[in-house]
Amino acid sequence: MISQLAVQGAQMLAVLLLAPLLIGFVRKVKARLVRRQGPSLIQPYRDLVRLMRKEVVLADNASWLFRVTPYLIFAATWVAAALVPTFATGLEFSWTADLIVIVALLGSARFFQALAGMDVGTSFGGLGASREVMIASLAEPAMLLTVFSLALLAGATQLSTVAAFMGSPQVGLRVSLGMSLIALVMVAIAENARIPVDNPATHLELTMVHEAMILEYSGRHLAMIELATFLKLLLYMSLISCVFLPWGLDSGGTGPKSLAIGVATYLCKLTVLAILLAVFETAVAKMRVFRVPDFLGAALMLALLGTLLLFVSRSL
Amino acid sequence: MSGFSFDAVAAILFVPAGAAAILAAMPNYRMTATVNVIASLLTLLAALSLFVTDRPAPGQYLLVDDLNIVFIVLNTFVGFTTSVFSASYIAHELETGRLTAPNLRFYHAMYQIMMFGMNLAFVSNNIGLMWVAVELATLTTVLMVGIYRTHEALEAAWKYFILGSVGIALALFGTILVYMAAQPVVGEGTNAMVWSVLIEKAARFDPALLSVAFIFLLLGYGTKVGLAPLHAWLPDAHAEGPTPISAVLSGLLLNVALYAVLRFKLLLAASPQAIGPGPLMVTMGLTSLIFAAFMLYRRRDIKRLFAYSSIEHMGIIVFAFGMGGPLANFAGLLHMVMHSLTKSAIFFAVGHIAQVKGTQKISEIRGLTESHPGLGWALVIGVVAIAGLPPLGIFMSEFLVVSSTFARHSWLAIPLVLGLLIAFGALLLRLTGVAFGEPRGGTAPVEASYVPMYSHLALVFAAGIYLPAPLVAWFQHVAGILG
Amino acid sequence: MNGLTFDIAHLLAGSLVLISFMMLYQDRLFALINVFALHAVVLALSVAWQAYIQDAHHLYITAAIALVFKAIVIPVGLHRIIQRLGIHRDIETAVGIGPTMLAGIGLVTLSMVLMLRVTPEADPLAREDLAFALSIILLGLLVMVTRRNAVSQVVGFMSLENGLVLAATGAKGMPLVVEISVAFSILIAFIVIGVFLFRIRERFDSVDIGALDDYRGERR
Amino acid sequence: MNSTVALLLCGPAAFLATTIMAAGASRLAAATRLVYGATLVISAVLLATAAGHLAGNPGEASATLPLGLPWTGARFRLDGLSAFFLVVVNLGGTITSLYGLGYGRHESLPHRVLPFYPAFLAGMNLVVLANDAFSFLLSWEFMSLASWALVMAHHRDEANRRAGYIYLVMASFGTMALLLAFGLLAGPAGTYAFDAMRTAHPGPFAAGAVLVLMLLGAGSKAGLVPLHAWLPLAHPAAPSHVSALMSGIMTKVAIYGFVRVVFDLLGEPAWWSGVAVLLIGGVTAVLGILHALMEKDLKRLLAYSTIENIGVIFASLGLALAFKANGMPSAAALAFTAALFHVLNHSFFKSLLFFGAGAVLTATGERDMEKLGGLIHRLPVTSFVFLIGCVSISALPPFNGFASEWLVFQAILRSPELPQWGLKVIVPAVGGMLALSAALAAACFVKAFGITFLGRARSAAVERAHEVDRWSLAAMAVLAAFCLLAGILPGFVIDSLSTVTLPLVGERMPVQMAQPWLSIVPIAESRSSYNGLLVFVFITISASLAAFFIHRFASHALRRDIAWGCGFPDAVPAGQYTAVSFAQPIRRVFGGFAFRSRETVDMPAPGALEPARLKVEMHDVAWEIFYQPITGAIDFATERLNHLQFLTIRRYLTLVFLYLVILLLVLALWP
Repeated sequence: MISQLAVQGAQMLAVLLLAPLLIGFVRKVKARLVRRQGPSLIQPYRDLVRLMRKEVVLADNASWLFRVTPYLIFAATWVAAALVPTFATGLEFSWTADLIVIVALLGSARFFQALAGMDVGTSFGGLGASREVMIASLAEPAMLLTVFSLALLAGATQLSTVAAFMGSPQVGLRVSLGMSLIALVMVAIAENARIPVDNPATHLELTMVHEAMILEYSGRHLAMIELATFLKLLLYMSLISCVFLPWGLDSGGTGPKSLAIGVATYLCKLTVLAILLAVFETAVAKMRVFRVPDFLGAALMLALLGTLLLFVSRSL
Repeated sequence: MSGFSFDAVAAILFVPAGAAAILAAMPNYRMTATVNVIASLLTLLAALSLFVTDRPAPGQYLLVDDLNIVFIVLNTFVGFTTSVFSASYIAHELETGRLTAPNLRFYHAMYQIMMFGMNLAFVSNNIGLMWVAVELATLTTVLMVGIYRTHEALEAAWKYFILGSVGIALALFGTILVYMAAQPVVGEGTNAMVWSVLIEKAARFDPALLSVAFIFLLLGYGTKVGLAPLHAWLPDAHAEGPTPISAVLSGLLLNVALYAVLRFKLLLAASPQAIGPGPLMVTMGLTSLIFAAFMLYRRRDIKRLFAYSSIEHMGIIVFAFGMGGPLANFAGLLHMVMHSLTKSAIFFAVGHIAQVKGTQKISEIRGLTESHPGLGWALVIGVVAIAGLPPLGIFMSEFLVVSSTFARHSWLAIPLVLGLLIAFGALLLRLTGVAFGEPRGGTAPVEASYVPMYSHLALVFAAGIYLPAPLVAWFQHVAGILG
Repeated sequence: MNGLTFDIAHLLAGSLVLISFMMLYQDRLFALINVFALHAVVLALSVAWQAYIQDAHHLYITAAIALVFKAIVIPVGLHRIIQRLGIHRDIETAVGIGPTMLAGIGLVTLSMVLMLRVTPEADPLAREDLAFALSIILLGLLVMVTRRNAVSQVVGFMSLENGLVLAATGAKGMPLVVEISVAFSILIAFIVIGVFLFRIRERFDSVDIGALDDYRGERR
Repeated sequence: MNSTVALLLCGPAAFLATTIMAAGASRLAAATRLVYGATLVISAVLLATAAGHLAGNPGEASATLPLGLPWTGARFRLDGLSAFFLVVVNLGGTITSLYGLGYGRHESLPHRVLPFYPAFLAGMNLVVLANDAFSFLLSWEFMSLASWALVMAHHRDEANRRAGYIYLVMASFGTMALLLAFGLLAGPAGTYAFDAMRTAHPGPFAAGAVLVLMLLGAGSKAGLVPLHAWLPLAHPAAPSHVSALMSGIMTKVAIYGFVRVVFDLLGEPAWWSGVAVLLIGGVTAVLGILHALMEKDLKRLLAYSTIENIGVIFASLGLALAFKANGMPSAAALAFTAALFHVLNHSFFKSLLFFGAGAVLTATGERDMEKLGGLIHRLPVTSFVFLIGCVSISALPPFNGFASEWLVFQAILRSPELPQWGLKVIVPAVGGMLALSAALAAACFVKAFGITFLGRARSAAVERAHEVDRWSLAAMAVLAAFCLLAGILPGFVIDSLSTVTLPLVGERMPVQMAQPWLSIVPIAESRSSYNGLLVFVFITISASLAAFFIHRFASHALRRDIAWGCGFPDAVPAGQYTAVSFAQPIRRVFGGFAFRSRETVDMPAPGALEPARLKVEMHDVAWEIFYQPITGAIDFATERLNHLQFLTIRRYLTLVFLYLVILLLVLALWP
């Protein structure tokens, strides 16, 4: 019991600490790919700390909602991230929520972010919010359908169960799995505002989505939101890794050795995924906002196709 | 005892006749109105006394049985309330000078003669006598429709008169044919025209001859019922005559003709080889219903609007009786009673409305519920009732008709329902315009007689949620008779 | 019954139908009225004959009414009206004579077929009477619907009603015949008076509904 | 005569008495308080009774009054289903009356609202209690009539009159459909009592016909596409608390009618009935929310979102049907519970949102979102509870909307066990539709709240706005609390629903309150579980932790300054995103097929002075496909037939003559 709690807490802290590092790593790799030196790996931590120290400049008519939102976003994202098995399944509180809930938690984070974007009443906030919800309105169903197909395979939406199942030999190589993997990746890219859907580094108002919503934020508020963004990326990566690369996961309470293995493998997975992401981002160019629906529509179709295939193959 | 009860029947006939004579002689119009009311009241009481007293044995000319007692009581009751309404209505007409005192004397006398004719038609046990009575009632109403002497009133009266006369002729030929059919069995003489005799022996009549007879009777009396395509006289007669007459036409005269049709339907039903009257009546009923439903949309004269709705409801009733069976017949009877009460109530309201607004054009009447709440809400309730919405009486009958029809012949229920919906749409459209919105037209306070219309509506409402057991048993019995 | 009585009754009834045809043929008012007078006379004869063979004496009254009222009074009255209204020159058929005649023949056949089919066991006299009566009624209606002019429509209606009287008298021992014929005479009187009083020249066809609409806003 | 039922029947009677009193006294100053107070008490009593029955579960009780159809009598019956819907109805009634106590004072024409409001409540209660076809339809139509009168309350407005007209016509269309359905169930003998219908099982064809007719009848009242046309017109037209009743409660009564007939009276369903209901539900959900997204009138937006939720409910009812037809009671129980749970939830947050809209209306006199904005500063409390309503209806944890949608998804995940291929293909597609509609709902309510309450004021009316009275605030707060409670303690609701599901689908969901930490486990913990309470706790804890740390270690400095307007010094409020522009990206994505929408920009030549214009044209496809042809046909027919009013007497005579000849011919040719 205690050890379980410890593991749980450890994981929560781990994700919190790991997230900025991951971002730093991605940036570093990207920089190197384009032959730049790039900031150091711990630059994100520095940024956060500096933001914490800075004063907050608040728009005149910003309401209480504007000030509460960062904490809500952070909390929702953190809880969601904590529920995804990183290096160990069967954690103490894993049953509080399943995949659907995780999706929904991210959804509520987005909900409040969009509201905050509209609170100040500049055109950018509205622009970002409206584009964000448009993207979300396609990304969420795609995500849910992916969840469906996983759940149909594993017979559960419970992430630990799913992970355990995917680790077990009875999953052969399946077309539908491939489809949902691709769909999930596309959704992940969209959700994390990465190229080609959005550019995390841009500040050209007309092209940006996520940045436009948080344009008015500064200081500690911005720090919270940034941290939440980092967490989100980590969350998706660990999700993909624990579902599609379910090797070396500690199944809970099997002693420090397997835990160590779990941690090690987890870190390797993250590295691989980060590098892949970086390569992908440097390889492709950002697309126009109104191409995004086609992109996500493709994801949606893929996910639906995967689910349908499963439904049909179930009866064979 | 039986002697007294015969007096009851006699009273039903002679009170109106006598009153007519007196009224024709009276100079003072206020008096005539009162006398008219009193006479109608007396007739009503006489009719009611039929319940308590035992009935006379059917004679050669007169008959009181379960079927016609419904009609008699309804007839005298609506006759009475209408006379009350007409008292206040006519007073106003006199002030505005549309009618003169001599007109009035004539009007009231005619009113009583008409009541006499209708009562006679109901109690007559002799198909010849019944024919004469119906003709009498028709002629009197013709004269009253034309009473305003305006161009269009004369038009309407004339149209009514000609079409009515042809109807009368056809009905007479049908009657003769029935006699011909009966004569070989019953033997010559009056007996071959006595209803109670005919119905006993009908099984042995020549079915083919009866069938031809029925066609003529259906067309002849159907003209009076206002079934499409024989309806042409009805809308104009309703629209151009004095409103009390419109109320009486819709509420009573149509029933008289309907009663005649029913009598002969029984006769035909009694002889199995003859053509079934059902299909004919169902067809005519549906035709009238759907036709009237469509016609409701383009009406601009409020009285013509409700005249067409009368055609529609007659269609429903004839349809129900044509369907036959305990449920449908029960529904038909109920619907007939409810329609008489509701429609006359509506005409009471419309009459006053037309008086205060000084027009019958629907487009010039707006926002009644605001300018004249009493009349406006009465109209709303009336239309809601006539459109067959609960908790008012007509809903129950329509409920029974539609559901039983759908269970028996689904494909018949579809046009029925469509017709009802189309008619509903039209009525509600007009009601929305008239009763709501920015008030328009005269806003003068009205000295209306609310008692008749609201008492009718109260009855309809009560019947919608509660039918007293004896009434039900009685209706069911009559429905049984109707087969 | 012996053949003679039957033949005479048959002859009279048949000639009534014939005269109805003649009416269909007329297109001038005066001629039409004269033919109708003839119609009434023949009707009176046949009613009288019925009264004789059924020895039902009240029928003589009917015959008398027919003779006096329809054969004399009404035609004269109508002549007056026509002169008063100055419409004696009107050609007033709405449908051509030829089609009308054809329709009339069709109607007569229809009524024959119908009546002879449905009255197999009624006594032959009654059958004939009924068949003829029906055809007269239908022809009368035909006159009414093919004529534009009020007067000629009155005539049509009256011939229709002659058919009724014929049927009524043909029906053995039918009560109320007299009353009915009286009632009808009153009815017709009303109509004639109506035509006369309201100056209804051509009310039947060119009824001034337009005016009606203007007053009552019924026009779309 | 069972005492509980007797008590429950006294309720409507009391309502009607209130109606009469209101009709008499409606012009008095105190009338408002009197009426709403009375209805508050009455519905509270009814609520307590029904809830007691639902909790105590003493089986069913019935009573017969010598009213209505003579040989059937007015029969009433109280079982789990009706008890649950009584709770829904009277909970709504109670809180709406509470709201009315305050809101009613701003009513300009009380004498056109007060008499009909109790009648409306009475009608809804009676529908749920009725146990024979006649009383059911009578109460049903009475309900429609009362609500119609309420829609017509502000009758001087042309739009309201039109709304009322379309509403009542559609309502009586629905009644006719129900009437036919009952006709089939009753059979030629006319056994209109529900008990008799229950025992008599109609043939497959009749059963199918009944299902279709119920979809038409109940569906038109509930607002299924394409029968929804009246709903977005009528619901907003009524005074806001009545809109809340119509949208939040009356649509549920319609669902009760559907469930009562299809699940209870009709016996065993056919598997394809599930397909039909599922498809209609899914399509309704998506189209409803898309319409809502395009709206800029706050109350119309809420009405359209009602359509979406009805779609969700029907979809999961369809699932329940499919499971029931295939003999999978446990799965059926899951889907059915999900549906009922969503019924309850929607009644909560939709009433809450309409109350909020009413409050905005009273404070600013505006329903058009383009003229609102920045109200969060003027109406702090209202905006807070409205926000909670938005979060709940957007199906976000830990609020109640999410709990029920989660159950629906769980039910969908049971569907691969279904044998029929049709269902196999349909169900995931519908699942996708529901997911899509959930996401769009979130977008829609970001817009609703963001445009109305956030940003800067778009009109002077907003500047003058003041927080509304206590009664209204209390009512809204209560509902907000319910939304949270139902969200974090869903197990309680689910367990109390077992009384309903057991008799109707022959199974119940496993007991939830026994689970550790009050989490809900529809099938098995290894499979899926959700614990709203813990999620709530975690979020609160971590949020406050974060806040604490920030407070402890980060700087507190804060400066107010003007917002960054891309270099423009003082951005005017008009420069904000509007409702329409907010919806533009989504319109670009979905508008093409949903509304056949087209955008045309006419950009003036460089140097030209006239402004550039963006024209957007959108079509209500359902209206154009289904309604315009009908009206066109009627118009054509009336046009043609109307000539018959203007014939001459000779022509009329010809008609009679021809009719006679035809009949005679028929007779002559009769064999």
